[in-house]
Amino acid sequence: MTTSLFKARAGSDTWPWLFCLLAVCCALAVARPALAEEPAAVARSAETGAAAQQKRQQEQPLNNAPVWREVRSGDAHFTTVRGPETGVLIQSEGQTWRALRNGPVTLYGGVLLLAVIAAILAFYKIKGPLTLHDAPSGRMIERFNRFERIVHWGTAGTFLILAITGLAILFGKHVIVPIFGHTLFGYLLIVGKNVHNYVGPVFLGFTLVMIVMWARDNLWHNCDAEWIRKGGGLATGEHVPSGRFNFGEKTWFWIGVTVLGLTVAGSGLVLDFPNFGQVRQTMQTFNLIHVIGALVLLMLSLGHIYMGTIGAHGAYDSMKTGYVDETWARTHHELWYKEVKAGKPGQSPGHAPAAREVAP
Amino acid sequence: MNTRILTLLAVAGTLGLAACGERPQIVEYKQGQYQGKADTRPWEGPAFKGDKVAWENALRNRNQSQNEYKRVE
Amino acid sequence: MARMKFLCDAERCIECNGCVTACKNEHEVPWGVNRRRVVTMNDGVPGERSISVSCMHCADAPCMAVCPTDCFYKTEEGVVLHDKDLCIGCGYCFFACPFGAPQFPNGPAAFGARGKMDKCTFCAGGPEADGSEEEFKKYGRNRLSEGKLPACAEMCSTKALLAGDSSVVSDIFRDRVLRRGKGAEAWGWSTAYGGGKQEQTRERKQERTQEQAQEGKQ
Amino acid sequence: MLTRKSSTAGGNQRLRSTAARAAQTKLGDFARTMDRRAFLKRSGLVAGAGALATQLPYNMIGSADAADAANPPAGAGGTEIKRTVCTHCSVGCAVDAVVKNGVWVRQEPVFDSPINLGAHCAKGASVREHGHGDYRLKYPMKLVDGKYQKISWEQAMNEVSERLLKLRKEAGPDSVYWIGSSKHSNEQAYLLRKFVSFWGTNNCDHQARICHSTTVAGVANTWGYGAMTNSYNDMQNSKAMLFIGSNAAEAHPVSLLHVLHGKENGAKMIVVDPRFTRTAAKADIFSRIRSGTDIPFIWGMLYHIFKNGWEDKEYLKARVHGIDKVKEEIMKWTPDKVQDVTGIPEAEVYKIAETLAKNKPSTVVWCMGQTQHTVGNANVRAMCILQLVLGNVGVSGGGTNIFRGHDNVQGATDVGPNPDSLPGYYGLAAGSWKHWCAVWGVDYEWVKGRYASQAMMEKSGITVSRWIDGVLENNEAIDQDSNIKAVVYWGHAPNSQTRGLDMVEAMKALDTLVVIDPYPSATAAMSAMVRKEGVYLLPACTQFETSGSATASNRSLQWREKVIEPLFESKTDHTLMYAFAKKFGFEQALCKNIKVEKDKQGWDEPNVEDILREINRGTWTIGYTGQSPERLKLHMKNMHTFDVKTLRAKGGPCDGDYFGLPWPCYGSPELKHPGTPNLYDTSKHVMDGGGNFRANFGVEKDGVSLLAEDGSASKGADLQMGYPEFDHVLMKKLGWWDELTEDEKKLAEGKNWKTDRSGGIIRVVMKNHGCHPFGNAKARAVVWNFPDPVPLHREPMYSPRPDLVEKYPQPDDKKAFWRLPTLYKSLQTKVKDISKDYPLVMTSGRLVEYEGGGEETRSNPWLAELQQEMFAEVNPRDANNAGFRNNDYIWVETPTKAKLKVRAQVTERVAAGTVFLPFHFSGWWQGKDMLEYYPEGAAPIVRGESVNQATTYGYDSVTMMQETKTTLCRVSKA
Repeated sequence: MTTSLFKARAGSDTWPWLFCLLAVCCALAVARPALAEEPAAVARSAETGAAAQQKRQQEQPLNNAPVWREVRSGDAHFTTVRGPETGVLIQSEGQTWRALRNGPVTLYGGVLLLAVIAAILAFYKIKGPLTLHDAPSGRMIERFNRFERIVHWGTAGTFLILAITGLAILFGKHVIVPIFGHTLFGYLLIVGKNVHNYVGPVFLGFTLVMIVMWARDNLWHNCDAEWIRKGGGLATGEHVPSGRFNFGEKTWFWIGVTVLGLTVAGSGLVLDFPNFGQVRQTMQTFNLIHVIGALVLLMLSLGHIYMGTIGAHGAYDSMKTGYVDETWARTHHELWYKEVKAGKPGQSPGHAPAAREVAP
Repeated sequence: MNTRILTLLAVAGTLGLAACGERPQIVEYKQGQYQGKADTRPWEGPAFKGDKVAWENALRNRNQSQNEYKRVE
Repeated sequence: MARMKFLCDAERCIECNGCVTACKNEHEVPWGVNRRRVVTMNDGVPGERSISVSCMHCADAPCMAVCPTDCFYKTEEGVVLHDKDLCIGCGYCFFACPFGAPQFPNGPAAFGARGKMDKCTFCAGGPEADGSEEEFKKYGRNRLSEGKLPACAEMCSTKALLAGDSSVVSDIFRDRVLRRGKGAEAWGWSTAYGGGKQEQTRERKQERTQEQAQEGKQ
Repeated sequence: MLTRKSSTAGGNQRLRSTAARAAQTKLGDFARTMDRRAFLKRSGLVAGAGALATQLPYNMIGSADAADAANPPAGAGGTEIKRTVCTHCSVGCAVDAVVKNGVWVRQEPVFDSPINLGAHCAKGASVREHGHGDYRLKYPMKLVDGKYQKISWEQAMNEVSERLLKLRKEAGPDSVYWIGSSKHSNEQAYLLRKFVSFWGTNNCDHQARICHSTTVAGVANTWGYGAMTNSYNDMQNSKAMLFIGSNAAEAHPVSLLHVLHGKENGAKMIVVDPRFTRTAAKADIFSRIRSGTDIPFIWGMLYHIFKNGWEDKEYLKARVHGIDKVKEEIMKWTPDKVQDVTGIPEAEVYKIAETLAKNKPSTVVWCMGQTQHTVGNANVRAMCILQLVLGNVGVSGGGTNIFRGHDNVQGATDVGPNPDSLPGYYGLAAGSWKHWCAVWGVDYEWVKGRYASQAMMEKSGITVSRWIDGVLENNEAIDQDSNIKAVVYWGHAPNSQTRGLDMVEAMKALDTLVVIDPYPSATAAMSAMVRKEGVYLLPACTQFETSGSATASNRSLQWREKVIEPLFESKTDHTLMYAFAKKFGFEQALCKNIKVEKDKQGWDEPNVEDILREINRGTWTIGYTGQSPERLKLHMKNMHTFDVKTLRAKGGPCDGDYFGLPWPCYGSPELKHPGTPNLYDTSKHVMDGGGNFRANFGVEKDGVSLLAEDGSASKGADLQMGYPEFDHVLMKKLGWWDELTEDEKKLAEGKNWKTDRSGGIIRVVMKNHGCHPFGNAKARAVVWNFPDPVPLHREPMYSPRPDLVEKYPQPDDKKAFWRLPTLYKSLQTKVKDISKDYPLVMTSGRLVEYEGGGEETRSNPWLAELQQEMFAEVNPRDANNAGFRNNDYIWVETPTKAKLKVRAQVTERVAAGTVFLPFHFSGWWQGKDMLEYYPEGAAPIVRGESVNQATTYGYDSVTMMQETKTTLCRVSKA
């Protein structure tokens, strides 16, 4: 089992697929009881309602069975008290939500998160970082302009804030409370929750800009096929030519940033603005989507962070300064390097990359 | 060697963590067992000053006021 | 003694909202927060039944289970209380609660700024010293520590709402049911006091079979 | 489960309910928000510090003075417990008020009270708000150039009294109309009647006119006293109960404690109403009746009762007069006719009749659904006849349980400002005046001099339901010198009277309008809308800021302790009466036998206990004589000694007394009469609260004796036959005269039991001989002094059935009826076919959260939150026809051309063809919020259209009760 796990993680940015699969499984687990519940619910609704009670009352005074069934239907009844769903007597979905959130989501989410961290560390230990085969040329070319960097770090920063506060909300009482105690944790989380709620929409903003900004560079390119075939060369150390972004990065961009980022941010909005009249059931569903999505996103991001920092030499500098060494560019993104050298414009929105001499 | 140890560690960690699911922070209610946090108990307030029996009696009496049959018959 | 429970007798509840205002009065609950509410089913047609509902102080309280800061606790009398200092206003308890008991002073506000959760305390205050001003300002009055029961039940116009020691409450209710001859359903009890999760599901199943059996007989 | 909502497999019903739920929650955020601040907060437009502050733990507690209200440790110094009684309805629920340093901090249930056993409805559970009174009228105000301005009490008293005295001089005393209140204590209500008499007019009235005046007149004329015969508690003894025109669950919620207890023990509960009310929800049988067809329904039941021989023949023979004549009318109402007119199927009528006849004792309950009709007096008499035929009157568990409205409407009716009577139903005859002048210790001639003439002194005044016509009617057409030129609204809401459109016209035409009330009330807003000056608002205290007695519907008196000192600059009503009397120059006469003390601000305050003692000394007719303040206070202290079912004390200091000494409590307090729990109950000795029907209508009619048959006297009476009421002549004839003491003889000589101020006749008759001082006669099924001696069905003025109007028309118009010309047949004929344009029946009623005009309760945030908008209940069929949906704004229009903008509540509560509106709202006028017309800071929290803006013309042919329950309207989407 362990070996296959590691085999699957051959490509730096492919192994998160596995987690996507797991997420789907989780989603199915959510859906399954619901599907099972459906026919029963339908059968019940047929016999509920005033008419049934009226009939029952006539036949057997004081037999309120239809009313009691209706209580559990989750339908809204009459009440003079105003507020969200005040007319609902019992909403049983809350129990399901609680079971899923406190059960599999917290458990497997936590386990997997730790497992991913462990796996990455192990990978680092075993394989070490990707290094340049040739010596740096000392000539720098611009890989990310200022705007791109602002957007990236904006997204990354808000993401990290959200991740930390979000993890505290989900795992805090298991992990932090035993260390800090209730009071300190409570106060920290009051801040944390507000930060999470107000930073969330900012993250969405950055994410949207990022998607627009880099969508073009992340489109399918023929060279991607070879990259996939060779598993990115991660295991072999062979360098596979790729465009501005290699397929691993593209995967992160589409699955991580675009799909999961938007899912998590979007579901977050549903939870963040309950003032638009969402019912509890909606918010429960979106909470699960949010939490599962966020966990998967977090796991993917760990891979991305690894590759962007200690996983690949020079990658961090490219986002920090915006410039990469020509050797680095040739090694990792050969096609892009050639294009830049050829002066082909339009590699990044609005700015043609320009070469620059920088002391090594 | 290194790899094996790490693998084992990872497996052990994973299994070990499997117990961290829903830690039932408040277990099922059990009669007579205080499961709460620091809070004075109702009979420890200024009114009863710790006299639990008196408090229970007061409550029992009070409870019967909700039963009009006690007054009517 | 004293496992505290609420019971609403639907044969008696007339939707007068006395419990709602009694609670508002006793705890100075602000506009928009209703620790208790009365819901009427089949409104305006024969078969109409009203039920007063608030926090039921569940045996296996979902609010406690999902609270991110673990701000809830349960007293020896089975009353579910919470610590407002720890509450972050996330609304999870509201998602989880079957009865819609948790209330938020700001309502469903933008950016989730709901404010500190407020709910029925079974008139038992909070973690602060019993009868202190601090406790009153955060949670309302602590009637239990005065040897009194919740104001809503004590003031119920038809004594439909019962509150107190579960054995006394069920005795009172059973007595009435015997007089009526039928209709023993204690509203919400299986949901609230069904015990652990498994027990709860089992009980619900039992109820359903009982219902079906009853219907079969008819 | 989590995905169930998105699934469509559940079918239409599930989809609908989901949509409804979604719609509901949406509304919670948009349509329902109250103020701008709340809206901004919710929409997230207020961020930063404000948003953060709301997340502090303390923001829970709303009230600004919550800190003062902090929980005092039990038994700590500085807190007092004051026992008072809820001021919202006639059940009389006791309340323990916890007062700390003069602030009303808490409210505790009084489990000891045999009436409510600690129970409260929404209103009772929130009376402590009166201790805050945030929306009260806080100081005297005056309308200056269309805006209310604060003035001093001195200026207010000077200006008001100058204006009134000027009118008195120029237009006579009848030019001022005094509207008293059923929310006054007995003492205040009594003092107001006295005050008005010394002013020199009978133009005074109060809420009883428009709630149960027809009951009082109809029932009193049937058997003696016009009040609830039994008690709420006694309904526990009933085996069947018929609620007709009563929504007790919402209007008298705590009464349901006794009703449902009775039901639990086997009583059958029947509700007959045009609307499926909360009371109907608890009933075993519910029948939907067409509004305004009570008599055909009752006759329909009696038809079956007579047909099947279920009537109590012996009872009818021994104790009822004229039933044969009534039976003739009844037998005309064959089941098919009944079904056609009432809309109730024959089988249902039969079933109800059978249930009542076979489950005896059975009782009937009615409220304004019966009384507020042009045939109100006949409706209630038909109910009495039903109970007589079943032999249910004078029986525990039986009787006519007439639930009254306001907390002290019974007391105010008994001793308060009635236009047709001095306190105690003495009437206005010269003899009555002389009796009361003697009690008051004033010269009869002086009082006569205060009036325009002796004729005006003995002529009933204009009623509150018609004061507007007293202003607007041509002077030649009215039966007094001048039109009404000034109105003093002393604790009465204007929106409880019909024809609101005409009322603003009348307000416009007045010279002076004075509001004396804890709340500015809609009077302030309505008048500011049409006037520039001449309106004065004087802040009065609530009953929690003074002490005094109040009479619950079951005739029990309860003593209220003063809970708090008057709030703001408000004054108690009796203090104000004295202050005005001073200005008018008759304060000496007003308080001749009443001690006057200084209050904390140095105002003269008549002693409340002394006023009650004066009532005790004069009100012999209805037995308000035994309830001394001392006895009442003793009862309040020893509530726990009273039995809940019988209301009788078992041992203790009140041993043998009935709780609150329900009137009649005959004789002086020293006689120790226990009060009368159930009227006309022959199974008890008169000194145990027994009795029999009153001999009030002579001893014979058309050669037939009216006295009861032999053997139908109260238990242990020396006279076991019918006998007339006692006077000095009869006493002497019977040889009982010498049992009076010499002092008593002096006062009793030439007097009857009602005017014998010594109480000697009563003492001897009751204590020594076990007889009833008011005689022993038969109840009258035929009330020959009424326009319809036998109750006849008459279609409402505005009827949806033109065919029936022809068959059952209104009587002819009246020329001078309570001083005013009154239309009946001419108007009905004119509007006979108006149902073509206004096809829906419009009816009104109560909500549990509000009371009366609603100013007080709509200003109470705890209640206001529960009913935030005026609405109309419309059947889905009518709503679909008119093209609107639930929660839409709609227009309700009536033939008066009034238009009400209200929320639609589309519901099955009302049948197709009927629209129901609650009557507690005011503060909107024809679709417009009147906020700007209220004095600043004193507008009620919840404002809405008043249904009575739109109600139509129509008055009872005996008491001038207004028709509110049956008129016509149409609805359309706004």
